[in-house]
Amino acid sequence: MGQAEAATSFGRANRQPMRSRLDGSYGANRNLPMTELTFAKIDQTVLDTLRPASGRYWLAVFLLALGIMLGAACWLYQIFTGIGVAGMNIPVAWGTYLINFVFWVGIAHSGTLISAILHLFRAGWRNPIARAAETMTVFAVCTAGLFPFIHVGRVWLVYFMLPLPNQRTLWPNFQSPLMFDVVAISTYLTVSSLFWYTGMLPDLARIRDTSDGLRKKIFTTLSLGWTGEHEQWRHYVRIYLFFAALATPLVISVHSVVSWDFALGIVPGWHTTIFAPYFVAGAIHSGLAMVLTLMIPLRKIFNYEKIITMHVLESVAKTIIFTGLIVGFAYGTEYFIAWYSHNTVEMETFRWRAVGDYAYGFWIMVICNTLTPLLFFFKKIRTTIPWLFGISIIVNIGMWYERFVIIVGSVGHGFLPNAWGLYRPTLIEMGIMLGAFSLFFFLFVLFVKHMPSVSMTEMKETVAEGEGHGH
Amino acid sequence: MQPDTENIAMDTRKSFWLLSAALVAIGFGTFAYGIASGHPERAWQAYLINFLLWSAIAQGAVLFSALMTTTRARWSGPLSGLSEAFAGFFPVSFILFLVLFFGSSHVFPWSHGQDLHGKEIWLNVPFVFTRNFVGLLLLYGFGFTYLYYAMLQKEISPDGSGPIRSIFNRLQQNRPQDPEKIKKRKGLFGILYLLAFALVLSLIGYDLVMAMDPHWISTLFGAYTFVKAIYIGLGGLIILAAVMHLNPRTDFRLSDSHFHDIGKLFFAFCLVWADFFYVQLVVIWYGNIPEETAYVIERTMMVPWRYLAWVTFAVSFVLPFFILLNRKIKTMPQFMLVICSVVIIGIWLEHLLLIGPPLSHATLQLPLGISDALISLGFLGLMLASLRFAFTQFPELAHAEKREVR
Amino acid sequence: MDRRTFLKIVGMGSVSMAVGCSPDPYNAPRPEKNLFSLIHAPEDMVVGRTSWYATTCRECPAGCGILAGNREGRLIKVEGNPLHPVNRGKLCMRGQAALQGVYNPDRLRSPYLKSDGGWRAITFAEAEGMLLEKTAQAAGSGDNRVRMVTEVIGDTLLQLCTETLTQYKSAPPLVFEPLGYESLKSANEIVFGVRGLPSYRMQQADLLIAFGADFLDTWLSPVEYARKFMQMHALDGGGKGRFFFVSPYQTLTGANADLWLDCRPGSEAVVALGLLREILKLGRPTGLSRKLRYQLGNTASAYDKATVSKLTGISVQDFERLTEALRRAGRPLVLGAGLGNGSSNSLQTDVAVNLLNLILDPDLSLFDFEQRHRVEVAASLFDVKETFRKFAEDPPALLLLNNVNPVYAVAGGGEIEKAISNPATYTVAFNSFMDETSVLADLIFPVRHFLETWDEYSGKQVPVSTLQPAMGRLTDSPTLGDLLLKTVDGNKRSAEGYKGHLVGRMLSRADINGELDWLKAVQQGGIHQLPEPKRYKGRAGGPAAEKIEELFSTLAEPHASGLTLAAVPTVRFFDGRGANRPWLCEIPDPITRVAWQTPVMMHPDTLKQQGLKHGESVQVKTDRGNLEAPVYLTHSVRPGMLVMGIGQGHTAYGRYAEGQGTNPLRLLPAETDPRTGGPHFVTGGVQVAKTGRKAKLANTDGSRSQHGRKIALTVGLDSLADLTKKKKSGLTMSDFPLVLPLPEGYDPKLDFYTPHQHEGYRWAMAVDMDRCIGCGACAAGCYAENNIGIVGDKQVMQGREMAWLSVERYEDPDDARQLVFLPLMCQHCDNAPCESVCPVYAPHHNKEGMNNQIYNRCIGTRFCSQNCPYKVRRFNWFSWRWPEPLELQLNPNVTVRSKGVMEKCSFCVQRIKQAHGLAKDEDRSIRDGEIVPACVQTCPTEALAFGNLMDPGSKVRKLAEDPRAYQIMGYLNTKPAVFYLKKVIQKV
Amino acid sequence: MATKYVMGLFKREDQAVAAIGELKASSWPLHRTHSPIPSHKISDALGLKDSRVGWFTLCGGILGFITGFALAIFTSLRWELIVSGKPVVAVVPFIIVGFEFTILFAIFGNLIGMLVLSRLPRMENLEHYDPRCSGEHFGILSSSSDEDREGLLALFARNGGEARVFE
Repeated sequence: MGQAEAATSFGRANRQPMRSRLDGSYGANRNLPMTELTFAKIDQTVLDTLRPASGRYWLAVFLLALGIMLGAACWLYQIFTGIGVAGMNIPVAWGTYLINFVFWVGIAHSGTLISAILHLFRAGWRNPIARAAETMTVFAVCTAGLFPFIHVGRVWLVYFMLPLPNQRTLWPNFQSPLMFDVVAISTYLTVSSLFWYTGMLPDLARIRDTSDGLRKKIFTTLSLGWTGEHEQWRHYVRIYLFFAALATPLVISVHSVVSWDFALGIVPGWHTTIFAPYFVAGAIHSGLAMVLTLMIPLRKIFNYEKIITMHVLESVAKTIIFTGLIVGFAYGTEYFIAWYSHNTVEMETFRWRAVGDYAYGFWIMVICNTLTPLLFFFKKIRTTIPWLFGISIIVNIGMWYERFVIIVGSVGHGFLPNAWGLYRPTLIEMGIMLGAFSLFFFLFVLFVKHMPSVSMTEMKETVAEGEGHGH
Repeated sequence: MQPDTENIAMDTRKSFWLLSAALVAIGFGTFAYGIASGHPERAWQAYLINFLLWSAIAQGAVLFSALMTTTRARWSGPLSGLSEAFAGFFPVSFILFLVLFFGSSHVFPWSHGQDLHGKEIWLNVPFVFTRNFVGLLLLYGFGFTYLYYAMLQKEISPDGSGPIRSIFNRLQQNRPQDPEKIKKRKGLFGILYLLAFALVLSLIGYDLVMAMDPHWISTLFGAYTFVKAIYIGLGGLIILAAVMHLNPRTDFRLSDSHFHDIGKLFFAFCLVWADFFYVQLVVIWYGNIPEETAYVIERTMMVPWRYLAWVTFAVSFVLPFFILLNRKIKTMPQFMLVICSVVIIGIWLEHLLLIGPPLSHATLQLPLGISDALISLGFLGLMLASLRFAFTQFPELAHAEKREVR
Repeated sequence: MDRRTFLKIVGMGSVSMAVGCSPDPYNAPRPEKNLFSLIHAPEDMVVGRTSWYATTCRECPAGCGILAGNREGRLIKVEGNPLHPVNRGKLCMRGQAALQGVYNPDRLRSPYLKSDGGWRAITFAEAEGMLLEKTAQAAGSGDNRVRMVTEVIGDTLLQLCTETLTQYKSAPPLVFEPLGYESLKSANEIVFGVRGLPSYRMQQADLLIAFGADFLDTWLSPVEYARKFMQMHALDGGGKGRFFFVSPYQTLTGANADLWLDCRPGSEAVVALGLLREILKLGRPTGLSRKLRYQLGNTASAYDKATVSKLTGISVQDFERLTEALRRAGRPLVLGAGLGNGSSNSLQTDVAVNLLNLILDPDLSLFDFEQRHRVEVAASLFDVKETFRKFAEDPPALLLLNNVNPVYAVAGGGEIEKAISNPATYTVAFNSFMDETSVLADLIFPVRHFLETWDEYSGKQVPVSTLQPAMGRLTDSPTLGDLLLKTVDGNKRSAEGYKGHLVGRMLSRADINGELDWLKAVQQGGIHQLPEPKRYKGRAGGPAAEKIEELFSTLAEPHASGLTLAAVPTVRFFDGRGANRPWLCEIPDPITRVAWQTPVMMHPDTLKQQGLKHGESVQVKTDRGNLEAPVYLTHSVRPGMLVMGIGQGHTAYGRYAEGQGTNPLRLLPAETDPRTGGPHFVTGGVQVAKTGRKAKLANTDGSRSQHGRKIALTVGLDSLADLTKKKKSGLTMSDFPLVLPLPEGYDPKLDFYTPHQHEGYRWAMAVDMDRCIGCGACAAGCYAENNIGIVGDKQVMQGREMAWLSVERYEDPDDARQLVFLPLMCQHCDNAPCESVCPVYAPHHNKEGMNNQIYNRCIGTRFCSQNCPYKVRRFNWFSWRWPEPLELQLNPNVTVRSKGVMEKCSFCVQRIKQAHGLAKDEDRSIRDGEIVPACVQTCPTEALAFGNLMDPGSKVRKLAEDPRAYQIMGYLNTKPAVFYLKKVIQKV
Repeated sequence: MATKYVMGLFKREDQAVAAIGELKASSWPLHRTHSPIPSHKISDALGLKDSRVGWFTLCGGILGFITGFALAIFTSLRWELIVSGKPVVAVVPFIIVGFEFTILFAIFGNLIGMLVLSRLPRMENLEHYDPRCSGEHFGILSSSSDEDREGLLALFARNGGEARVFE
């Protein structure tokens, strides 16, 4: 059947390129244990996760809510007292707030990467985690979006950054990288949310059809009257493809833009052309790590072992090696060029990075981001849950420090030695950071218990494909 | 097969060899003449550009196969085979590199004893050559080892004639029995090739292109170089596929979807190339630091280079971008054939744009003429010959890859 | 501002203010709650315009002339009086900070009476009643029952005091000045027969040798001598005067020397004698008697190069360079010991120095015995202590203290404390602050601040320089003059008040004749014509040989081993009276760049030897006591030397002074010098002990090394010519040419951007680093003009100081001992990196090329600061406070920034706008030099110049075209509008 | 003569495909088919053409590109403030704004396209709809008059599906 089957499938596909052939065709999904999975099984596994939650769950939610409160309190205090309650100063006028901003935007990236780019590249292993990853994206962007507000000195005037008509005809400056941010991040939030929601439509319909009472009402509205009618599918598969095709360049542009918050400056250690791709890779790196961090418990708690197979986690791990290498390549290049340029300022900046006051940050960054992931070269390690989980956490830490090193480690040691200075975060900053993490996990935890955290439809397609190739 | 087709095949083969021989003759004739005549630097300029361009095509094309293996993508189908054939150019490119040594005084403006502000440690002819020599050696070494295992995996018959093929057959005697092992090794060397590709092409980018202006730096330049290589590598691959697909005499056929897929990948890298170009431009434009701007301004805003810059940009990005937006086009070999050729020419010009100014500074005339075209033809001939050679040695390459058992 | 415009401005001031502020606080209506009300405002007050009143600075005895700017009744700025011969329109940072004396939040509003341990506020009427009663009682109880100790005050007031006291059958007041120049006075007496302090015509010298005389910090008249010094030392026609500084530590003055010879503490005299020997060897004719000549020869002969080198620790080569210079010099001037190194040998030093001057130039043409510094009237510390000691035996009934703080300022002044707190004596402190002395008094009677009073004070004997009230009164406090007049013979003279008395006296002394004269005098801040200089007629043959011999025979051994501590008065706090002025605390020390604290400066070798680290907290011990201070590593002191600044470590004296820093005087010996009666500011036998604590230094600098970058550049005098020869052209930091922030500054080969035009003006500044002495007056002027917030030591440690202009201190790459001062402010780049990164256009380029910062628009992303290569932008991390009534000083022309806003130097845009207005009214364009930013205005050495770069004739343009001119980090192509002129280093 | 809607529910894709084929051949109408997953086999059977939704996306994109640039240029021209000496209308950085807007509007076009073309949201869809169709069943909705209903039911049964009659 091999050739013929394939041929026909190609032929068909070209007349009607549907998701079904875009993901998992040519048996990319063959490592999934299709045989055990049936449509019914999938539905059941996923719908089970929506059962009324236990007390432990609500306790977790409550604790996270407390975390958010703490963060909010710190922020209020800062607003009323002045940004000075944070540790920033001249020269280091950017601190943890922007570090966290970049960190969360980074996290936000792999979501779209997994659901869009891998969708285009037809990596079948994306299907089981795509939904959760997209969710992660949306919430991460929300969290990231908070930090610019926390960061600015006069948050009550932050609307100056919006192009609002006003009688003085004062407009924002679209030459500023920060305006690029405003545009890019808001676009990204909109697009990823829509992508996420559209992808959920069929599943929402499924929940509608399997529930009653209030939930049925809610999901009836949410699912917009989706019935899986072919008139709907026909357009749906197209727009989903376009979503993917448009989201991919968007992801890249967004983190490029974030990188330009720095690269467009002339600060030594910031002003370098490699930043955009380097940040994109870094973002994906951290995002994938976060995916692992989230998936592993999710899989355990919701018995997704059959759906989120070890193969899936393994594939993520492999991708992490890859991104890790890119990031490492970038580190190396920066050092090489700094040396090659023989520019005293550049050289000093990078020397200081490695041996100066923030050397610890630098080495954490190098070890966590490039060296540790190499462990995934060993199958043993990348197929052992504790290892996977541990290393994913380590990479997260490493990526946070990467941003620390870049942001603080560069401006702290700028052009004029008389202005050199150091920076230490304060408790307030820590509190706000805690709040941000709580917020993210709060939203995520709420989501997974009330919405389908795995795309039933896509799983079914995968299964159908498996059968389509009939074995 | 019928005997008459056999003969036809025979003649075609002959004529093909003749053709490529002729091309090579023309090309290197012109080159030799250029050397002899008043302007050796012009000849060397063309030589360097072509060396970079064609080597990049070969390296990039082979990368495709390695990439497919590493990402476990199954859709490449027979394309992998074709891409592997480009390895035939590796030895040629290596020799071409060695020849470059004789033109070092012409191709390295910095070697004329100007003040390099301490960069002499890195920029001196012996060191430059040694490290690039080693680099290419590694790259091609990994490439061939990878191919060896790829062949083994294809489980092709241990017969067949030809120098290389016989070596291969001899090697095949002590092949590992376990197919899994082969697969593993193939995977491993695939990865090694990828890594070497990234590093070595960056190195070449820095040493043979960026260092042309020893005072200019751009951290992304290395990555830019190898992305460019992948871009034109795919281009070359598509051209080859299209030619063989359209050529009635080959039994090589490719489905639309394959053209569509590789077309999309080509399109993707068209975007990536443009992205990497813009990413460098915007940072330098915004910083406006003379150390960086001088280089870019000379090439984009000064006569005569700025015209070339626009042409390059139009030909290697604008044109393909808008054409390839259309899905149908991607599935039409004849169209893709044209587009990819255009792109490759575009990148040729791009090389000229990067290398030209320091080699012929303060010129108001583009250092571009018929001789450059002829010399390029010579390299084309080499490429054709080496591909042809690869296929005669391993006809299996031209067949759809055998599906491994699950 | 030229003389004419100046007179125009001042003309309308004075007199009517005289009307405005009645001399008699009681008969006149109570002062308004508001400083002025539109009902009866002085008629010269034009709302929205500053009226300037000429008066005289009393922040130190130098007596510089100042113009006090008054806006709507509030005093908002003081500037130097251009007509005044002492300071010629310039002021030091202490003068600038005088305002914070008037508006000091800790200034007492009413008298305080000590009652059972605590303080009770009483009305002035009550207080005055008590005072009169007490004086009456005291006077009744016998002779010498009323005693008075006063600071150095004007002649008129001093006379009045004497008069008053005589009336109470008591001795005239004791004039106390912590820095009394006893040794110098004695030396002058010995050698010139003048127990006084002649001034020096430093500007005429071609060689200057100072044995510690820190005339750029505090010595006699810093602003005056800074100017004169620069006249002789500034680059002029390819050459410049030479300056040697002989002292164990640098101070600001030493940092400006061409060669600093770091002799052992106490060995200055040896160097001087060494020089004597060399000069005598020349056998030039001297005005000395043969006897003296012979005897001097004997004394000096012992001090050949080797010995000098051995005793002083100065290398023979350096000493030879000194002698060589002296031999070649045409008009050399040698200055004696500084205040700080008033050591056991200072008299010998000063005498030797005087003899040197006498021998080098028998008719002392560089000395001015007419214009003697008024501080000479101060009694010697010995007398002061003696007096107080006597008080212990028979305590006077009433002790009046006029604005003196001996308890703080006198080392080991135990007897003083005793005397003041002695219950038998009723002590009244005429003082506006609760300082260490007044807290011991029984009654604190605030008198009016000098900016609110009529008076006369001449820093030198002639000419007269007047004081007038430059604003309405903040408190009901009377002036001391009026008070005294009340107590003197009834109300005969008190009717017309002290002002009347003053005028009367000036008339009687024929300083003025007639009302008009008086008005003119008041208007111009005094009578400034200098009398014809007289030639010095010393006594024939010079001083008595025996005395000299005896003197040098008792030359004490220099502190050879062990640690030596020197407590030096600083340019910021002088003798400590500056410590409650927030600006002076906030502006860091020029040498250490440490604000708010008193670090103990040590040489790296000392640190190594003691096993200490920079920035750790140590115990400094002497037999007198101990204190804890942070260690500061510096090459500006010689090994074995500990140097601390005087002025901080107050236990009282208000919120800004209390508990800030430490007071090294507590470690100094109580004894005074037996010969001069002067204090010892240097003491040996010091121990330092680790405390293990890490002291956080409130320093504003990062690294003092330039790390091979081209920032604060110097050029050798001999290689000046090369500058003109080789034109730079390249892209790197080292060879990037200077580009003007004008259209012609754009090179299409290097600039992506097309040039943009400016409308008529392109403001720019030039900083001549060869003229900059690093005194920091500019910074103070900037604080005063631009309402810059005071953040306090904690925030400074955090790196949040707000100074728009700070004089950065760099070590010369070739020699760490050679400091280079770099006034750094916003560079107003033409391609300012800060601008484009702002999302809301808060910083942008205006039509005149300036880099505007729009506070209302700023949302505080701080990207501009991140992207500023010069890091001159300042951020309001909080809303900074101006405690009542400091806010009255705020300049109404400048926005007060609130929290979350970025700010920076604006080139004093408000002044530019003003000039625009004026020019528009007169329908002309702005003249060169018409706009004078605060920093430029006050710079004593005229190191700064401001103007229009588009005007080819403007000063700033000329300076920009000077071969020494360069731009910091020019290779970044920011095209700064601030040009720096390389400091010229001359090998001597 | 009451016509009732009848839905055939199949567990397997190919069954559904077969049934569709028969139904098309027969006289019974084929109203719509429901499936839990997009199935090209069924679309083939139905002979559906390519979706035209792409045009919405394209228009959105073009509109966005113009909007982005227009906004950036217009706003910078209001005051013509010079920042960092850069041209007031700075194309190089504005490309970024243009790009982001392109994506944003393209996505809007995309979404609107789908909603318009597949007429969502619309709750009437849920009439004559069997909830199992979102689960594991492929539903084919037809209708018949009472007398020939048997035949229709038989047809569904023949292809291994069960039939549901909507009363």
